[in-house]
Amino acid sequence: MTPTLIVAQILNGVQLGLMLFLLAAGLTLIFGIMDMINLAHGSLYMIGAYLTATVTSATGSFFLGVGAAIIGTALIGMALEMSVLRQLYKRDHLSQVLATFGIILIVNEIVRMIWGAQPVLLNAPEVLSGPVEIVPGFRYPAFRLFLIGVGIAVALLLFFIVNRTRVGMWVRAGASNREMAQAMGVRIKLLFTLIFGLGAALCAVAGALLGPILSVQVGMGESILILAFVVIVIGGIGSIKGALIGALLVGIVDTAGRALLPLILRDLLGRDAATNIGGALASVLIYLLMALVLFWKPEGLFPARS
Amino acid sequence: MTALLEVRGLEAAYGASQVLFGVDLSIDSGQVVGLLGRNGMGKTTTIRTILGLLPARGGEIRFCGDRLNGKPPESIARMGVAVVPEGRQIFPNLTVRENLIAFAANRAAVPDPWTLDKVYALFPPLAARERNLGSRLSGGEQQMLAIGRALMTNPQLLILDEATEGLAPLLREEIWRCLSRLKAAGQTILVVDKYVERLIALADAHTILVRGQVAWRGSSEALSADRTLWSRYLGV
Amino acid sequence: MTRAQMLILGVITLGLILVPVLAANNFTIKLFSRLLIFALAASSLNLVLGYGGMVSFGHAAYFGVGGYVVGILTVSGIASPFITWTLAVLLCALLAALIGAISLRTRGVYFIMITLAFAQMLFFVFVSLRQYGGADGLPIRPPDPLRDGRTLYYIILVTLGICLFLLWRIKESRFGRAVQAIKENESRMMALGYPVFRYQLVCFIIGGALAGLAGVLNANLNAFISPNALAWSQSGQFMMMVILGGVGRFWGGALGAVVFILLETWLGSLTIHWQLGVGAALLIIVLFAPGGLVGLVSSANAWLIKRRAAA
Amino acid sequence: MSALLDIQGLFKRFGGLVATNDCALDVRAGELHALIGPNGAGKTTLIGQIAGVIKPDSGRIRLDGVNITYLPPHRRVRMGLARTYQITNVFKKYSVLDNLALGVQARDGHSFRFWRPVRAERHLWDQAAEIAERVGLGVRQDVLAGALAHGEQRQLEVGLALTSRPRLLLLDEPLAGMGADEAGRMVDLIRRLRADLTILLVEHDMDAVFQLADRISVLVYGRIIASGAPEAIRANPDVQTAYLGDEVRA
Amino acid sequence: QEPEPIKIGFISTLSGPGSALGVDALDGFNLAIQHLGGEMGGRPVEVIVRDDTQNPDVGLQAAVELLEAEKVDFMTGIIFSNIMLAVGTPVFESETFYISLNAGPSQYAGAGCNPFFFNVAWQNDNLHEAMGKYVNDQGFDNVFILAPDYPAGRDALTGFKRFYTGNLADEVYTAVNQLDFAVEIELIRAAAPDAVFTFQPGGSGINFIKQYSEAGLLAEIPLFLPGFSADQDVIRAVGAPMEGLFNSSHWALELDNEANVRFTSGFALEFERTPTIYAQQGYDAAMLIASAVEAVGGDLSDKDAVRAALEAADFESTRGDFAFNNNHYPIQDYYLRQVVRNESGDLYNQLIGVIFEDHQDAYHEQCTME
Ligand SMILES: Nc1ncnc2c1ncn2[C@@H]1O[C@H](COP(=O)(O)OP(=O)(O)OP(=O)(O)O)[C@@H](O)[C@H]1O
Ligand SMILES: Nc1ncnc2c1ncn2[C@@H]1O[C@H](COP(=O)(O)OP(=O)(O)OP(=O)(O)O)[C@@H](O)[C@H]1O
Ligand SMILES: [Mg+2]
Ligand SMILES: [Mg+2]
Repeated sequence: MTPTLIVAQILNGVQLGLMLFLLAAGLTLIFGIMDMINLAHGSLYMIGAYLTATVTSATGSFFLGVGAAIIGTALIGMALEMSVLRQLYKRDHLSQVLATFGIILIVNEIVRMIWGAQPVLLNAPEVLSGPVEIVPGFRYPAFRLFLIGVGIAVALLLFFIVNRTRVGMWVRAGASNREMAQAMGVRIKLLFTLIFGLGAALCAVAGALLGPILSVQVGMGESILILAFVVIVIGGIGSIKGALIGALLVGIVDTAGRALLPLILRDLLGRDAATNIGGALASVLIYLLMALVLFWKPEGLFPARS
Repeated sequence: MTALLEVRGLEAAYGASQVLFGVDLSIDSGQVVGLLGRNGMGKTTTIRTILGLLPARGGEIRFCGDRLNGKPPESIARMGVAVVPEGRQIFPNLTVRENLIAFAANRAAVPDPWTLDKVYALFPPLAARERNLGSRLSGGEQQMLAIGRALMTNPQLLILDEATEGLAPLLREEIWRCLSRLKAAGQTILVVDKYVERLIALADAHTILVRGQVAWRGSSEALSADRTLWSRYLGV
Repeated sequence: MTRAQMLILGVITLGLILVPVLAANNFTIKLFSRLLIFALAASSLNLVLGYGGMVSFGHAAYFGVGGYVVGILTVSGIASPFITWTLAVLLCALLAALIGAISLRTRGVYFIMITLAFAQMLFFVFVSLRQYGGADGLPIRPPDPLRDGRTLYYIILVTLGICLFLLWRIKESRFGRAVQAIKENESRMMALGYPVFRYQLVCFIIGGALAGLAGVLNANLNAFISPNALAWSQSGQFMMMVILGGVGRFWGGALGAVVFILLETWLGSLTIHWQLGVGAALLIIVLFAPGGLVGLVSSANAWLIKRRAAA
Repeated sequence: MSALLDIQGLFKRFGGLVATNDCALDVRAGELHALIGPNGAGKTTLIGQIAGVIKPDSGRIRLDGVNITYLPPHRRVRMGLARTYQITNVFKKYSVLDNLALGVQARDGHSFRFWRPVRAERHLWDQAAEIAERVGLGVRQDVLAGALAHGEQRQLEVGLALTSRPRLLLLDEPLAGMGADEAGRMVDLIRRLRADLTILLVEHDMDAVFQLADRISVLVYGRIIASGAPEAIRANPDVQTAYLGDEVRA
Repeated sequence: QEPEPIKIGFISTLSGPGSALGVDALDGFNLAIQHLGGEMGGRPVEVIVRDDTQNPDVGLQAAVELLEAEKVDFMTGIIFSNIMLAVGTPVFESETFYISLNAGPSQYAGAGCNPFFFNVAWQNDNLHEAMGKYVNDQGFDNVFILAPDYPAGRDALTGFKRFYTGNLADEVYTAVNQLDFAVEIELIRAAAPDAVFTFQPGGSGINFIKQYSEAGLLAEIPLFLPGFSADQDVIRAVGAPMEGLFNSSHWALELDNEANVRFTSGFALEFERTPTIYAQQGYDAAMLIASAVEAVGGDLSDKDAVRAALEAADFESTRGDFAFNNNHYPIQDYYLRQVVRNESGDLYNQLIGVIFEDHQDAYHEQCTME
């Protein structure tokens, strides 16, 4: 392996991690802090991607598309919270799972009725569509670099909001004891709605940024949702820091597994055997990682409360 | 003197079982009132209804002349009512410091408001545990935190529901001293507590509840003079 | 059980016995076979999830492994149901013991996710087993008597009957009550001197073994097994069935499974947008029937009784 | 009298905080030993270590001469140790009798029974009813625990602890939140129990402590600063400055 | 009196990520029924549609229902091989004809071929074989190949290697349903091959092309694909980066025959989009069934007669000449196509030339049809 390949793969791991972080952050906010398992998070991600695609193709500007998607998805998220999800806060996790799974099905079908079953077109903006030469001889896709930048910025912003602002404290207080927070003067309904909007906006950012790399299609939220859950569980629920570390861990382990495992196995077992089991092993790796982390730390790496 | 809090004919219930049957209660500005009664007579329920945590089935609650009935708890809190609730209800996932500063306010623009430093001075153990999560405090420390948290909102009306429960004797005395100082500073307070002697020393007037109804009302002098009240209504 | 409940149970049992006689075609028999198999699988999850309070998101692992044991043994020439079924159930119990022993260190959502992790690992193992069909799955030729839909139906019916009776007894037994109390208040049970971990593990193992048995029946019914049987979506579906039917209600698993499958089948034959209907149904159930369908039935029943008393 | 519970050199740190600091304590068989001390002194932490839910960093705990420092909680229960919680901890959705039956069943030891319906096991229910009677909940047997008044829940809490037929009972603030009459009832209950039990009582209600205790130990900053008969403790100037203040001096 | 309808069971992937393919196949199939005037051999046609949700178990349930409850005369529609393999057993046992409009597993092409199974599309390996031959003929001799780690993926690379004899830069298997190929793309960059061949179905294929282009490799290392990885659905989702890509197919939009003109213009008119091969295969499947029903005069009771009529493949295929091999898989030409822009600037697959003429699959000799 050449050094450039190693650096490129590390960047890939970081980028995959940050990508997952965008989703996991919203999920951990809603799940950890509001104690609500929201499977429909993946649907908001999908809506964000579709809105970006639609507005981008209508206006010709990707960034306009992203902006519109963020606003649109946040509004849809808040509407969803006010109409349905609000009823679920007091319910147990299982009811939340069932109800939000129902929402996934509904949203999928609605999206399919509006946009059709085929994937829709969404490409990276012209300026970012090619590779950039970081140092002579080393090129990396510009859009993925952009993604890394956005991921870091969002992470910093979230850290600040949740850990350093009074709003962050209110949210955490409201999550642990809603009634008492109200009695202390926190306008809890409004607050949760806003937080939900923030989570939805993060989904839209993730959808808009991942859309051009992955494809924009019905059901795109489900598979990635599981990964996002893996991330927040590894990191410890409710912790933005945990989500970030968990996301990076998953990203890097997954990347390393796919990049290195076949090589290692090839040395150990020979080419044929390596291609035979390499794939399965690489797929198992992140689940193995999660199981190991939980075995060692049953509440994840950075549990927010215990 | 105007009545800061005026409760008339208050009725409340948990589901089908009615608990309050027409409670009257009035607190003037600057006054300290004790609410007494045996276990389960409806003291906490009265407080919860005033705070808007439980809907009033009947009667009327007025604060500074405004009707509170039907208002959500957060609005009532923002009008200047703060509570030290039964069972402390500390936010376990906030640190001690965060529990204190998250809700700090001075809406009535009190000239010499409560600050973090003043609360820490009142309860030194809190200062030492500043960065601990609320869930990691001993029972007594949580109680101090609950009082501190309420003071930090600089309320017009402070409600204490069994605020000395679980406190060591020294600290309990400290709380009583603190309440007298608050009173001296003009704070209006509604207190529920089981230490009748201390309450008599502190409060101006008392209301005794029996099964959700007012059984007796009167001044501290009257209560301390008539020991039969104690044994009849309070089981002392 | 009250008299009325006995009566209803009796009528349902009789109806189920008569299904092959009255069925217009094989499809009906197969559909009912399937309903019964999933009723068993969902009931086994209900033991773990509803009574034991352990939200396993990897329950399909046992369902799939049970099926694969039958499949792999059958293609290797060992077709005798006595051997394959016993081995399958034992292996699933063993698997549940292993997974449970590790997973039970965690609680809450962490437990959900670690059970999922193990199921996913197994999923990928079967995907990579190329000699047994890999991702494409493995067609199985069940031994002759089981190839007759009617015979198989009765075998399934009897199996389900036995298992439900077993579950009923377990629920009312000392063990069952201990497990339920652990769900209610774990730290208290520990303080009372219960070895909580052991109880939960045994409950988890029973659930896994029964799910494995359901998987065995399923493989025989479909004459086919694929990694899909242990995919996370299958685990999710089992969970949906239990929640839909009523968590921790004895008939919750069975009723949820039946309604879920019938709803899917029925809506699927009406429109290709059938998922919209299923989604809406789930949402409505959660919002308006917190105890699931069984809860709905019993509160409707209570209301009727009250009204009759009033009249 | 011999020491039923014997603690020596116990340490427990939470981060930088030493919650139990070289603590030594002995509770003699048959006595009611009260443990008092300021808030945050480490009383609950100490009880937790004796019950086995908190693992000490170092030191030794012996019950009747047997080293139990590293035994899991349920094994300690079987050796005759039971506790109540500072915050009421009962099975809220179960009736009083169901609560107690669970406790009786635990002591019975044969809980891996899968077949026989519990309803048919008369002796479980008889014993549960007996304990309900003993803690004064005889007439409230069929009420859901969650619907009991606070004081009654505490009584149930004690009842649950009794189901294991303990030799040593750990009571953590049993009087918390009780009015005068409820407290009086609880004090009576404890007094009755002490006839056949050894009790370690943590309580801030000094009236009750001085009424009930044979011996008192005072815990300050995780360390026992004084131990002895109630009068000696009351008179001890260190205890007065650290804990009692003028409430009891008066 | 109205004669009994011909019942055709259509099981396909109509929801979920793979649904684009199933929906196209169904549209093509329905278009053909419409062109047939809704009848075959004088009998009206009833198409009963079921969604397999890309799950073999669900497909199996649907098949049992269609076979046992609806007693369909023909079955068709399945896109994915794994679902085909699950559904095959009950279909063949009930002696119902299955006309595959896409799935072409090798199991049914060799020793496991079946008198009741007909494939009107291709055998899974064929398009890969064609690409292997083309890449080989073009003189590339250091090719990087990759595919997902499941049977169809492994068959794809085997098929490619059957006709490609040069050196392999590397052979990589990716995860099934993988979405992000950044890792593999860096491996390709590092290996510096002179061409890349990959088979990635559905969404994975779309993503691979996008990411390959974004990494700047499309301009440097040519990418070759089987036809279904570069079809109209993929073009729609990927857009501009597709321009210039080569791919292999058994059919092309501009094939000049009457049936194809009727199909392509009819499809564009009806559905306002350019048809994919799935639509084309759906169309041909319906036409094949119709030809057989006509041949037996609408009387389906004699299964041998129906089989003989199907084997004759006496229908006007949109791909021109069409014949069945002994294993009921097609003997047909395979073309090279390239994605280019038409006059109005839209991307489409242009026919470049023929790679194979009358090509047969590699398994037909093992088929005895017993
Ligand atoms: N959540 C509830 N649901 C049903 N009944 C309740 C609930 N909370 C309290 N009660 C009942 O309402 C009555 C009054 O209770 P409340 O808590 O107001 O009494 P209290 O005077 O504050 O007693 P204490 O001194 O024990 O705190 C009691 O009989 C109690 O059992
Ligand atoms: N899990 C924990 N993590 C960190 N600190 C803790 C933890 N548990 C307790 N503490 C601290 O240890 C000290 C002792 O707590 P403990 O609960 O034992 O006190 P206590 O003597 O029971 O007090 P009280 O009379 O107020 O109940 C307290 O300062 C508390 O903040
Ligand atoms: Mg109260
Ligand atoms: Mg304590």
